[in-house]
Amino acid sequence: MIWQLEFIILLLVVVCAFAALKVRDLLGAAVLFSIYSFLMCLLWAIMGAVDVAFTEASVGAGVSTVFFVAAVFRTTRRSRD
Amino acid sequence: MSAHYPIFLVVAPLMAALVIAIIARERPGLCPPLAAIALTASLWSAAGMLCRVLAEGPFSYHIGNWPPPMGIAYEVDHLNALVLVAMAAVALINLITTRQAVASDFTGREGYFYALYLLFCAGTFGILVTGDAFNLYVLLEITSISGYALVGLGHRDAALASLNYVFMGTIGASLYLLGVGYLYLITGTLNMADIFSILPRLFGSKVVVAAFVIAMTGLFMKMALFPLHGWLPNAYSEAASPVRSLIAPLTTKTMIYVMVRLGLYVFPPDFTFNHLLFAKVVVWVAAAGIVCASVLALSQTSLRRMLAYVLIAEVGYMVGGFWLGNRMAITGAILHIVNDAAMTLCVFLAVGSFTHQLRDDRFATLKGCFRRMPWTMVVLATAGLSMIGVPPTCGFFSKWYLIGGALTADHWGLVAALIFSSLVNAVLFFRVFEIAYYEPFADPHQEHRPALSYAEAPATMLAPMLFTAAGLVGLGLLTGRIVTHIIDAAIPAAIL
Amino acid sequence: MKRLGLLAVILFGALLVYGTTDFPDWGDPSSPAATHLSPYYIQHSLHDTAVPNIVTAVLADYRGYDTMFETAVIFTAGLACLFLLRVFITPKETEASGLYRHRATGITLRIGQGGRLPLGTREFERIDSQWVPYDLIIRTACSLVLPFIQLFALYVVAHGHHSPGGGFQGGVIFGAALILFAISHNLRTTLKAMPEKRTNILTGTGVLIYVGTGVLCLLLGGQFLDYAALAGLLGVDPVMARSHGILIVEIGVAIAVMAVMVSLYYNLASAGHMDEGL
Amino acid sequence: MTTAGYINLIIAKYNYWIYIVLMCIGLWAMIAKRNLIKKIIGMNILQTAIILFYVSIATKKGATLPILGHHDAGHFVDYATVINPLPHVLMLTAIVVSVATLGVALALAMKIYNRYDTLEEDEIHARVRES
Repeated sequence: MIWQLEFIILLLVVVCAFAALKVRDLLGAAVLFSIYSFLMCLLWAIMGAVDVAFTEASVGAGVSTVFFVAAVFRTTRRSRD
Repeated sequence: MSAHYPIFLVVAPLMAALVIAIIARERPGLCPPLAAIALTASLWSAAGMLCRVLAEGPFSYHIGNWPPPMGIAYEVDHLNALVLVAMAAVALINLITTRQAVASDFTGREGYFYALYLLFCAGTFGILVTGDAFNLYVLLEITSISGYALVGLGHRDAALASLNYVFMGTIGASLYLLGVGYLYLITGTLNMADIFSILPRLFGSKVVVAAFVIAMTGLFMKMALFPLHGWLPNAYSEAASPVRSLIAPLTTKTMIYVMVRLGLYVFPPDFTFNHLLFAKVVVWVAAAGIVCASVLALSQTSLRRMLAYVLIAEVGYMVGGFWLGNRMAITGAILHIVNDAAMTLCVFLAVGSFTHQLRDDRFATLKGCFRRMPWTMVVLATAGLSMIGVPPTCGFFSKWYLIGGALTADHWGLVAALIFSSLVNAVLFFRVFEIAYYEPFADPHQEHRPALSYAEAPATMLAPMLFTAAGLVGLGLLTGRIVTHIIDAAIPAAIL
Repeated sequence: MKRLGLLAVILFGALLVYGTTDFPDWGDPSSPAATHLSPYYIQHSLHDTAVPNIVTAVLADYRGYDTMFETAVIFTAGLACLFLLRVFITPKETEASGLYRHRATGITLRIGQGGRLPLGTREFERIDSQWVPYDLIIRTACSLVLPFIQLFALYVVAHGHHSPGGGFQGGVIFGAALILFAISHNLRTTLKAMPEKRTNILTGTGVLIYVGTGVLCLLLGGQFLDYAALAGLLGVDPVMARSHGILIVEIGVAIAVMAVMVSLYYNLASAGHMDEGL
Repeated sequence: MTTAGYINLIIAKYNYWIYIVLMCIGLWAMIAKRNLIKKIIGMNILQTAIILFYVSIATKKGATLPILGHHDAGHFVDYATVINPLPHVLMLTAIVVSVATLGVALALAMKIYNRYDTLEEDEIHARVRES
């Protein structure tokens, strides 16, 4: 474990979470949330939780994003906040 | 066979739900009987477990043959055996009564409805019987998710109410999960009995305090205690009537059971009631909640919204009674879990019968109902009298214990709130009776739908309703036995 | 409302910070969580179940009951989406509303409710309302990659005893492969390969395999989900029976999860109409 | 406590501080955001923050993955050298629950959009009041 690397990823996770909530385009928010999930997955892999990281990679960064995109596609991309 | 009752209780509805989901489109006619069989099996096992507990005392079931804390164990004692019998009976009676209403409200999706119904019941029974803190979270989620789906397909704004319920429910469940995480961090185990034996060594730790506050707040959110009640009125009034009479008796009452379980058997009672200021604050919050919810109930114009606020006040009764921390008040709170489940079922079944026959439940449409639907009104009147607290209905006895407990603790605020709420309930229900009895019948839909028959509900709906109403009186008459044989044994001897 | 929310969040954060100051240090091997219960799993799971991956052993055996309900939760979610979104109107065989493109000329026809196709359906193809031109690269690439993804998913399920992975991850990957197929081609082609009815049956069957294994153990005289009771049936010793029992339930989980992921995608992407997707 | 003490406290538990920040972000989004999809994203952030917390509990400094080799059979395994597997198991379940909740929430959001033609909470409430 290299703690500097972990620390940078932790900061990026927070930045991505903020960005996903701040961006006004919902498709962009879905993609940023996918990045957030993927960074989380890296973080857990670093911490030794390989099974959890594997699940998060397939569910959080994979299928969840598809669901978000599908929902945005069937509703609207516009968001006022 | 009888050794496997605890698992049978949960697995019977779960398996039936799976089978129903597979055959839902091809053979919808088979679904209701199958669901009824599964719930009868659950009720049978619950009753069997209560008998065994009364005869032999508490017992446990080790799933996968792993002794706790390595594996998950089901713990059956006086407390949950009593609540289980009540909940299983409520689920079965509601299933039988609402069959016609389901067919008309969920045309084409009855099969899926029954599958979700059974999953909801399986989750609820599991919550009541489990002895593992994390297992409880998983079961809580299965109950919640099926509940969201059932609420989401109701009246006009049901989807919005349901999404709101999703948000509040998820925050509540997440907080509970976080509280369990804190407990795991400090004790290293998830088994409730194991946590209970380790915690007394750790009273000073800030982690335990944080875990306690977080988990309890999560549960308060799930049970809709007054300032956190936002999801309940809309979710209950927008849900279709068969769903309403299922989740209204089961959801909040189950959460109150979990609170009692956590407060008495996971955190030591000494910690729960004396170690922190929390208990005293919660009693005052509950008292304020009872008053506010009662006042809000006065301002509603439809029966089901009014009842939703009455329910929030009832949650305040049980929470306030429990956190007083003396034996009499806790007896009242546990007794009220059972009684309130029965009363809520009864009153919502009557409302469901009105909405099924009249398609509306605003006060104006209830005019002349005593003449047109006499039996349904008898059921509503019994439930109303019980909610007001008139002897010999069961509502009187639990309120008696609650007020007695509040007097023992010298907590005049709660006494005043309880009496105020009884008076408001009297006003609310007598207003309904007055409209239904004295005002002449006027069908507001006469011009639009002359064909609509406006008569008594069919006998298949009426019979279980009357049985429930008789049950309210029966429970009231049995109060003495329930308290001495079951509830006394359910409360730890250390509580005076 | 916003102010009140911010206040609640700050109060909550303060409570969490208050609790955290008493936490054992991060990564401390002598913390209660690391010394009370988990050493048992680390030291005994290989001996008890013959599964080297401790997470799999705990997931499917020691806490197998949690996992059964986890599968039931995902089943409930699939059922809930179906219940909420699915529009149960089946158009008659001859009716064909929607957009059709003439293969030879590229002319698009819009056919309203109750309309029929002018010529035999061979000459026309149904297209989505937001039509995207046929993309050779994407379709070929996806078709090439798909078998390998599916093979990998099967490997993840089968190799869960020895490496990270297991029924849930494998099921999600298999489901994701089908979703990739649906995105690169279109929903109707996917529905022909994997009809909705089949996903519904597979969902229930997957969970039934899990619950059924538990009930089978019960019938063979053990406790619920006590795989050691299967020893006589499988013809192995109780430890290996636990290992095989874990594999059986993992397969059930994989089937259920795969079907639910596909079913969720069908319902979300087509808003319950099952005609056109992303 | 001295300044050095505080700095020590921060460094020794930095994972826990980040999880608190994420949890607050998620909760704030669920309370204060008006767009329903944004609220759902906030809900997921809240849930992943809890997973981060549990995974942080499980770590041990200098320990290896919770997968044993076959040569470990019959040996005594020192538990300080293997990461705690139990929180990982719990979190696998929690991830599944979060994706299940996500599916139902998105389905409900789509139903709401079909009915009110918007995803903004204030506009929806305005339409509810109109009707």
